[in-house]
Amino acid sequence: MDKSMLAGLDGLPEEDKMRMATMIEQLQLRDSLRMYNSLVERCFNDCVDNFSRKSLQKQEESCVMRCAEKFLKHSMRVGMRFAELNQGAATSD
Amino acid sequence: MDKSMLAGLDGLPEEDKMRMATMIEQLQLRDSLRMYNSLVERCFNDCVDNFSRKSLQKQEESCVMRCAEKFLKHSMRVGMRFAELNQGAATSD
Amino acid sequence: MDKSMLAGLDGLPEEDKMRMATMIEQLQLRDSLRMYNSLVERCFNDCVDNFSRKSLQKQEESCVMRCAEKFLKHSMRVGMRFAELNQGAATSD
Amino acid sequence: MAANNSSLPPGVDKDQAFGMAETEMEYRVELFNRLAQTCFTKCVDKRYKEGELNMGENSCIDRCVSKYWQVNNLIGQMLSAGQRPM
Amino acid sequence: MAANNSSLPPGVDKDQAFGMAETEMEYRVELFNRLAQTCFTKCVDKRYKEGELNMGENSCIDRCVSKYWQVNNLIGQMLSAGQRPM
Amino acid sequence: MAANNSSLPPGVDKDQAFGMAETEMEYRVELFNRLAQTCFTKCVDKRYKEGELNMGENSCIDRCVSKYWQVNNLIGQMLSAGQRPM
Repeated sequence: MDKSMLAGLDGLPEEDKMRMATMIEQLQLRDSLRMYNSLVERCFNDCVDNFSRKSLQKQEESCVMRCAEKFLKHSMRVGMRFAELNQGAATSD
Repeated sequence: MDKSMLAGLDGLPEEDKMRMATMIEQLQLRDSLRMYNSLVERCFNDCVDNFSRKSLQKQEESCVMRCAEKFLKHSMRVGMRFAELNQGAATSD
Repeated sequence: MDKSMLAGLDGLPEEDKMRMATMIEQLQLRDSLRMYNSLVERCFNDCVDNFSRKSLQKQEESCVMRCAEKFLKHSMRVGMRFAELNQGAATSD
Repeated sequence: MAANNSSLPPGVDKDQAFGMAETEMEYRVELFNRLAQTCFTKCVDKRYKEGELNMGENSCIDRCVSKYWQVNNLIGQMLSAGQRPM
Repeated sequence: MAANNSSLPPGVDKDQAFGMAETEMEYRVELFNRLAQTCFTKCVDKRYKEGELNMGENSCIDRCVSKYWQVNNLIGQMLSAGQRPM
Repeated sequence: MAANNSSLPPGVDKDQAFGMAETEMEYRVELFNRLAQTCFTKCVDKRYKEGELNMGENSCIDRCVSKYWQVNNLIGQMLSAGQRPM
């Protein structure tokens, strides 16, 4: 929302930039683990519906693989479009 | 759940009250940004279903506006009722 | 994911183990409150659908109780199975 | 409720107390948010023909909040009664 | 945008500034995640017959991202216009 | 797995190590919660005629946990195989 939140940290000493970098790294790690969890949940939900056996069947396995592949490609595409819109918004500021 | 959690902070020095106030402020900021995100997701989901064009159509736009308006009014009403129940629970302690 | 993250904290001084224990305790408290919230939401959603009255009806109440009971038993069972799989995964490392 | 609320219980240091207070507030915020989302879904017409809540929606919301609160208490009592099942 | 961006505004200490920056980044991450989940649900065929996105899905995704962004801006404007309703 | 697990890897300070450990634990908690919610939805009859899980539900739960675990591993392997796609 308020883009100046981050701007307030410009021009700070090296030590603070390090702290910032660590924070960003942690957020990214946390976010990628969450993404992983939600990807597993989604593909499980969409591909596995039969519980008469304990082990994953071949067609469930391939459904999961295609689901995950699609989701990753989707995420990359959305990321690109999102970045374009973010830039557009920044230049039109 | 355990209302005494907060009570444990009464009678603490000024410095701690400040720290408490900062924490509450951060929680409120975080919460309002989350509310904003979930409001956008809900109104998008309920109002936008046609992807044959890139820009929002007039009727989608007005649906989104009414959805957001309704949600905000709803939140205020729920907040009032919630506060009443919280108070009732506190006095009947 | 990377099991060595935790291993990196072995052999640290007593003080750090205390800090670790506090952190785990906080996570458990936070998690159990979240579980409580999601249990309430689920049982409310599945059991309460009539809003012609203000107070919970007898059959809604018993539905909620059975729902919560089932969910807790379910969680215990899932917890046991999950622990077995975690152990299996650890020994096959 | 707490006998000595002017000082912290022994063995609980300040950071821990702040952590617990934060967790407690997060819990209340989450309770409110789930309640609000749930009652919106149950009571508000998704066609959004107008920006105002109508009378039917308003009374549905009031009853929904009341019932959600009762369910919250009911489950809370059940959980504290059966502390440590098994 | 900020007149003195080489120093912090008075009354805001460093920890607070870091906390705000963290909250702001969490907001952006959540916006992206909700957008991605929503557009996947709206645009991608759940039968997963293949691992590639087909042309129809790709153009649906592009438009979905664009429309989600517009809805985000629309609601953001509405909220900042009506700051503190009541 | 780690050669020197009695000391931290160079360049990682203590706060960072604690932060990583916390993130890792949050991940496991979230995995467990999503698994539990998903298998409850897939296996347990929503009419809640009784408070006990019946035999059919119990065996469904066991298989569901097992399959969820396998899907988790499958996707984990896929992600680590294709580290940094593009």
